[in-house]
Amino acid sequence: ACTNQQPSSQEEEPEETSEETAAEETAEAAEETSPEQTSQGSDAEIPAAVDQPLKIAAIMEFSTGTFASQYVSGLEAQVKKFGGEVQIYNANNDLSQMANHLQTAINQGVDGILIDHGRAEALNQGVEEALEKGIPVVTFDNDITADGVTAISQDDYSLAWGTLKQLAQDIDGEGNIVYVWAGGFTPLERRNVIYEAFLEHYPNIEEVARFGSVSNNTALDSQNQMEAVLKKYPEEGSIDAVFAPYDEFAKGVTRAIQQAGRDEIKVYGIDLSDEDLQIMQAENSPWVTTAATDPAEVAGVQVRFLYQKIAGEETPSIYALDPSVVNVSDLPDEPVTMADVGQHIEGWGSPNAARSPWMDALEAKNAQ
Amino acid sequence: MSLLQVQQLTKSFGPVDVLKQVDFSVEPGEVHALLGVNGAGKSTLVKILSGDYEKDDGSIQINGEEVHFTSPSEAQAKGIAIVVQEVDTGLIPNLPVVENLTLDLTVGGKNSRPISWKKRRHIARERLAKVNTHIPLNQLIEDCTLSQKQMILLARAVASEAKIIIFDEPTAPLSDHETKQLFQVIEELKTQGIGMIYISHRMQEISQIAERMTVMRDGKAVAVYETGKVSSEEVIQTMLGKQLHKADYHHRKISGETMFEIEHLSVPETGKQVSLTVGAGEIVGVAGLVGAGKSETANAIFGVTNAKGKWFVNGHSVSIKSPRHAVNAGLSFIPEERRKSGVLIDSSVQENLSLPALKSFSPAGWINRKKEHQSALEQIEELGIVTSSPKALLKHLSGGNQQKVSIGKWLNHDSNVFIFDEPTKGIDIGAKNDVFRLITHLADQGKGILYFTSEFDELLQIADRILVMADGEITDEMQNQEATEARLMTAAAGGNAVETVEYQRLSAARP
Amino acid sequence: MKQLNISDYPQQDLKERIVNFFMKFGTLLALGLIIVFFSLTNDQFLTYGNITDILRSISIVTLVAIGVTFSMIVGGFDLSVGSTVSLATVASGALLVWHSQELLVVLIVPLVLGALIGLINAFIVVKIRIPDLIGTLAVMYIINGVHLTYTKGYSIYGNMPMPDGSGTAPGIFIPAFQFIGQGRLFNIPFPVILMVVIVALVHLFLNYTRAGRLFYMTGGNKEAARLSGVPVNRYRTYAYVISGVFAALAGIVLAARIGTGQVSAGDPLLMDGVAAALIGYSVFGAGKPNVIGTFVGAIIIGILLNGLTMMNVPYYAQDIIKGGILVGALALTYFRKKE
Amino acid sequence: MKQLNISDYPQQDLKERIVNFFMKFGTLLALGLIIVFFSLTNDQFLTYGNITDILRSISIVTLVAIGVTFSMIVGGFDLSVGSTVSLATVASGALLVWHSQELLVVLIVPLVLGALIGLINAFIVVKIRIPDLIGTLAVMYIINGVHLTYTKGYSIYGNMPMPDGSGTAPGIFIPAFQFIGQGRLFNIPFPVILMVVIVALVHLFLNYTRAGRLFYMTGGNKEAARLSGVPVNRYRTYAYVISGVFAALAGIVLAARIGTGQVSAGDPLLMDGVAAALIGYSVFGAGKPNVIGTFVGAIIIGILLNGLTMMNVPYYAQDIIKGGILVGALALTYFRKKE
Ligand SMILES: Nc1ncnc2c1ncn2[C@@H]1O[C@H](COP(=O)(O)OP(=O)(O)OP(=O)(O)O)[C@@H](O)[C@H]1O
Ligand SMILES: Nc1ncnc2c1ncn2[C@@H]1O[C@H](COP(=O)(O)OP(=O)(O)OP(=O)(O)O)[C@@H](O)[C@H]1O
Ligand SMILES: [Mg+2]
Ligand SMILES: [Mg+2]
Repeated sequence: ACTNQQPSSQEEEPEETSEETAAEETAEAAEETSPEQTSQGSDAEIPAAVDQPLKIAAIMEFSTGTFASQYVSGLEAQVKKFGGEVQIYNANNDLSQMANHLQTAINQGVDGILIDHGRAEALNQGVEEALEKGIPVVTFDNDITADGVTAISQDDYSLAWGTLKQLAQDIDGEGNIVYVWAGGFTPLERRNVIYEAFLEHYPNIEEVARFGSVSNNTALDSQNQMEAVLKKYPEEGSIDAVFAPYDEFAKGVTRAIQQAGRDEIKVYGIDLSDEDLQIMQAENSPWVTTAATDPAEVAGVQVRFLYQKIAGEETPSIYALDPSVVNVSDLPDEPVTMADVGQHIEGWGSPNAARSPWMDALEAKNAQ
Repeated sequence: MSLLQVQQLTKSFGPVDVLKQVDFSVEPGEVHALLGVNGAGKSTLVKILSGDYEKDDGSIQINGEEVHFTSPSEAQAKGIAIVVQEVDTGLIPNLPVVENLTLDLTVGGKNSRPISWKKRRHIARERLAKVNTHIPLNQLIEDCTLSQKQMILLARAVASEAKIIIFDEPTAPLSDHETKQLFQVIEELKTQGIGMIYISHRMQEISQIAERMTVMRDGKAVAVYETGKVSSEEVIQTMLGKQLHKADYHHRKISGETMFEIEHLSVPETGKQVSLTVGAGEIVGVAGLVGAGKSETANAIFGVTNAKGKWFVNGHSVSIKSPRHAVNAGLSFIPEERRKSGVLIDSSVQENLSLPALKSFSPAGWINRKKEHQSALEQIEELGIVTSSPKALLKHLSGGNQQKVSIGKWLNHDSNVFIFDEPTKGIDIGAKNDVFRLITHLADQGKGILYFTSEFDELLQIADRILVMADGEITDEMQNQEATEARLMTAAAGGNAVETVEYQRLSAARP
Repeated sequence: MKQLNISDYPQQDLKERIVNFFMKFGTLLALGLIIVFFSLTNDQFLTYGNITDILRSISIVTLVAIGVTFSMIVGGFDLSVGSTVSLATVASGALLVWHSQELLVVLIVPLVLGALIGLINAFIVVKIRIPDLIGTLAVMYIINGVHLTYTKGYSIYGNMPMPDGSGTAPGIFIPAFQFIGQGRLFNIPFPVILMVVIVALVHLFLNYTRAGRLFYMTGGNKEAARLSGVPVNRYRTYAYVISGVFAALAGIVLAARIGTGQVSAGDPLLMDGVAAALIGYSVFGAGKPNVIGTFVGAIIIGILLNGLTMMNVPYYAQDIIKGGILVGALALTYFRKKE
Repeated sequence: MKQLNISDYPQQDLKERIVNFFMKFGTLLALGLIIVFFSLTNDQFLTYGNITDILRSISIVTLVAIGVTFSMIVGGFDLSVGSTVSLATVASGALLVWHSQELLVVLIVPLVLGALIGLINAFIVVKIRIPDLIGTLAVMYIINGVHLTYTKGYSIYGNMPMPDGSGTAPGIFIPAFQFIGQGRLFNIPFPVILMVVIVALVHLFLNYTRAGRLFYMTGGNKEAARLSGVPVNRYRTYAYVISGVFAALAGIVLAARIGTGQVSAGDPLLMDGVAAALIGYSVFGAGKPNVIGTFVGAIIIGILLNGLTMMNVPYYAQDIIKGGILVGALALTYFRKKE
């Protein structure tokens, strides 16, 4: 109902942004557009298209793990602030179900669609249909490249590189590491690309063991498997570090190391949640570094882009959130929650990304 | 006062009255035999006494005390033990002998102390010794022979210190030697004042050990006799409710051509060899007591079990390794256990009737349902099957009608030889006559009939020639005219039968 | 014709007739009520688009469930179908992407693999006589392992980097292949057409051909069928092979639908396939596996999923409803059955 | 005393004796070979630390498998154990973290829930007479839904932000609780002690108490057991309740071990539990469910996982080996069985 002028406004935009290839630049650009929009936009006048309870659909590939939970909370919080209603379609790791869900959402006639993970081949058809019907789409960590879609990502490549760089520095470019990995998941596969490059880059770092499986009980499986590896390398110093590019892996590995008393082995993870923070901040925790974006913030940015689209504003076709490398040493001694990680880690979260001036007004209005 | 006094006992299953106001009593130290044709209600009576079924009406008194059992354990508590007819319903197949022998200690034991298997083994050994048997205690029941199972049940009943012990056809699977041992045990029990109910079809045995006998017919206790004061003929006549006339048999003219022949068929379960011939249009009966190995032989002939031997149909040698081969060779088989292997009770009458000859209804693989339906209607008409429609499920038919279907399904098929195994089991007298009519009709068309049964009177009624089987082997052969109940019985009991040359030869050949 | 024996068919009293009615039509009634309920609560529910979407969403499950139905008809059970779907999905993906094969090869190889798995199952269940549930469970493990080992745990998508690091995969998911999962004929999704045609064919096959009848006879009473000359072991083997082939077909459609050779993609289909086939028992009071019932079962599951999702019921709460419907349908089938 | 009938007990020829030997000891032999192989390829395999680790890693599966064994002993099957584990894990997590309950409550409530699920299963299977596999499958769905609905899909950990946004949860996983999963007594992990004690107790219970034997009788021949005065339906009910309680216990240990009320954490345990119980059939040629066999089965699975991980074999290839071992063990049990 509210989107008829939207396609035209989008068509111009992508060409501009696509020239800015570097993710960081895009991010800056996006952040900078906000103040600009204030001047061009209508002194905080709320666009009619968004000034009503909108129905938003969030199509998720899976919702296991704390990252997903906090991402969902973030979505719900932001949409609620805007006075809308978000409906979560969880495909439970089933891509065809995800495609079905996308269709269902379109049939429902929702006002906007958010997609979390999934693959282009499975979703392209649905996304095109949505765009035809004038339903805007914003994706997260997905390879859809259709015109008119804004794709945000937490940039798995930088995530992996960030934490691996720290690992290499800490062990001084030399040593034995253990790698936890499983295929079949886009983010993990992307992180693996960087890992392979990393091994090439540091020839003195050797992978001595690799294991991993993603199940409903990933952390426990990882723990059991790490125990076996620790038993295989019982001498102190035979393993220097573990690269666990998924926090469920990292949790299990950390527990195994702690219980074996092998505190000399450090864990380098990816992702961060309240639970992860607790584990990392525990005394003598082997998990020293993680690279992450704030899931709630990812969700917030995604929702705001969608609202901008609905409001008919221009949005970039790609936007990569800046991941941060969180070292335990940078955190204070007292327990920290996700909400205040930003106070200690520079660049954590970018609360003003994709924020239009009217959004404050809209939030204020709906807060009443 | 009697040990057990049953008065006016009544029981029905649905619309069928199985027991009609039965009076019955047992004195201490007495063996009281129960006689009656198949289906007379003997097992039902004793199942009520042992708490398996609940009575509908009437009274049961033990030592003058009125009892009403709703479960087997209540009967056990009142001192009634039973050696059941179907041994497998009394034993746990995947548990060892020792445990099955001491089942009562597990079920009824009161103390909560741990089980001592050493003690149990000791008890089990003692119990077996009481019945003069030895069976490896750790052997699983599923690896036991039928007679071993029977002895275990016996040992358990004897050990139960019951006041009343019921034996339901205990000797059916036992050898002569084991039967003697059983009788010794029974004599011993008599001296202890234990009352016993003894069901058997073997007149000899009954006159040997029973004090009194009650004859049942059609759910009623029709007479009580004291043994020795009555002739076997009289008892049999009371049992059947009529004089047994061979007059029922009409001599039929048989061409003399051999239709079907088997030579040296080794039956795996019995370990014996069988040879026989069937002429065209001839009804050959195979008589034998329950457990003689008739079903095993019939199964082997039809290729159900992997038996070795030679088959000839119309003089041509055929190889039969599976029922499929047998069907293709023109054999038809009406097995004993109708519900288990004869018909498909969850399928319709029509589907059952068309099964063996399905090919003829589906020349191109596509079933001509009209033709199938039409043919089923004809069959139903011809065989007099009572059913609401050809589409009715077979399980909704009465037993006799199910049996007619089990036979009828072969009539579409181009068979030359029909093998019947106890075709009248569980069917009423009317249906029985229908079945006989059918069999005779088939024979009149020139088919060869092989008829296995333990109901000797049936053979006297329809068989042209009778073979007698005992312990898996054919021990006697006679034309219908030569046959008498007594001769059949002696031959079937195996003991002092006129042993055939073949029998001796085979026995000698055995290791 | 003989007269009806009255005592065999006693006059049914009202209560009994109601019970019988529910046993026969309870499931369909439930389906009807579900549809009415959803269309009242959501005006988008009964649109053409949504109906075809529901049908498309169940097409894969239905194919799996038909295979399961075959194994159930012969009195068996096949737990390996989910992993067979995964294997077929991965196989067609690998053929397209890693080996740039043409359409025919991409269709035939997975189907042959499915048939092969069926043969293995049959060998284990029919020949070695390991109970079906356990035997096919073991096969499920093995096939899961095989397909993951083959891909080294990677999912397969167009022009992916090769798992062994040897550059980029040469092939893509060609449009002709994707058509199987995503195309439309006369504005009807192709998988829906495929599903409906197959349901109809299988229904005809099972009810009007000799072979179909013999499948039922084998399952109805193995011993009696064998004694009537039916080669029961051969038909049991066929059933497992058919089950494998249908699972493989489902895997192909799945791969075409998602455009990815997703590892372990078939796992969730097992439970839904079995559930659909079981719900099918109660349709028209059949009391036995039947393909129309299976189809209805799949539709019920699909409609529930679609409608509940539209109503914003979280997916996990949907499991409760799915379980409840299953128990209800089964209670209809079994509660009145005496021993 | 009667003479042994020679033809009844034919002299076993060498081949038959070898076959019998393998049927009896094949599984243990395989276990032995596996151990020898791993200790040759890796000198760390047979260390005290590794052995206790293996035992600790199987402790949870073993508890689940014991429950499954009970349901199998009475001739049933319980597919809902995995979801019961999940529910118990979440329940103990929620009691600790959301409601700051004390240890006793945290232990008792999940066990009661497990017993309740057992009763539901028994009602469905014993009373409504829905076949065990299908009935417990439906219950599995329902429980999965219930526990996910309860937590809204969140996992539960100490001082987590509440899912409804009402601030931070008050409780944590208290050390006394964590001890159950992570503690050590005399340098032996507590769950290992728990497991060994329970295996021993259950073994004694099943073999040396009247009740234990009645379970076996019920499963061996329901009809004969009934005629011997065993209240078979009561024992079948007990078995499902025990199965539920053991699954709940496994859930508690799991929660204590991972320090989280992880949703769906129990799902993978179902298959491994069933596999362990089935492998157990073949141990000592028992041919029936037995707790020592189940324990051996769990050890085989645990050792395979540990040893293969040490050898750097990917987890998915391990599935192939697991499936192969299962088929092998089952073939030992079933191949020679006639009928
Ligand atoms: N559970 C039952 N339901 C229906 N009818 C039954 C049942 N049990 C027995 N009958 C019928 O009751 C009648 C008597 O059976 P019963 O077993 O008592 O006979 P019997 O005298 O022991 O015969 P046999 O000598 O063959 O053992 C038979 O017609 C039988 O079909
Ligand atoms: N379950 C069994 N275990 C061991 N041996 C058996 C078993 N059943 C039968 N037998 C053997 O096979 C022989 C024949 O048994 P069966 O009762 O089938 O004979 P039958 O002549 O067909 O009797 P029926 O009149 O009951 O049909 C018996 O002597 C017995 O030794
Ligand atoms: Mg009887
Ligand atoms: Mg017989």
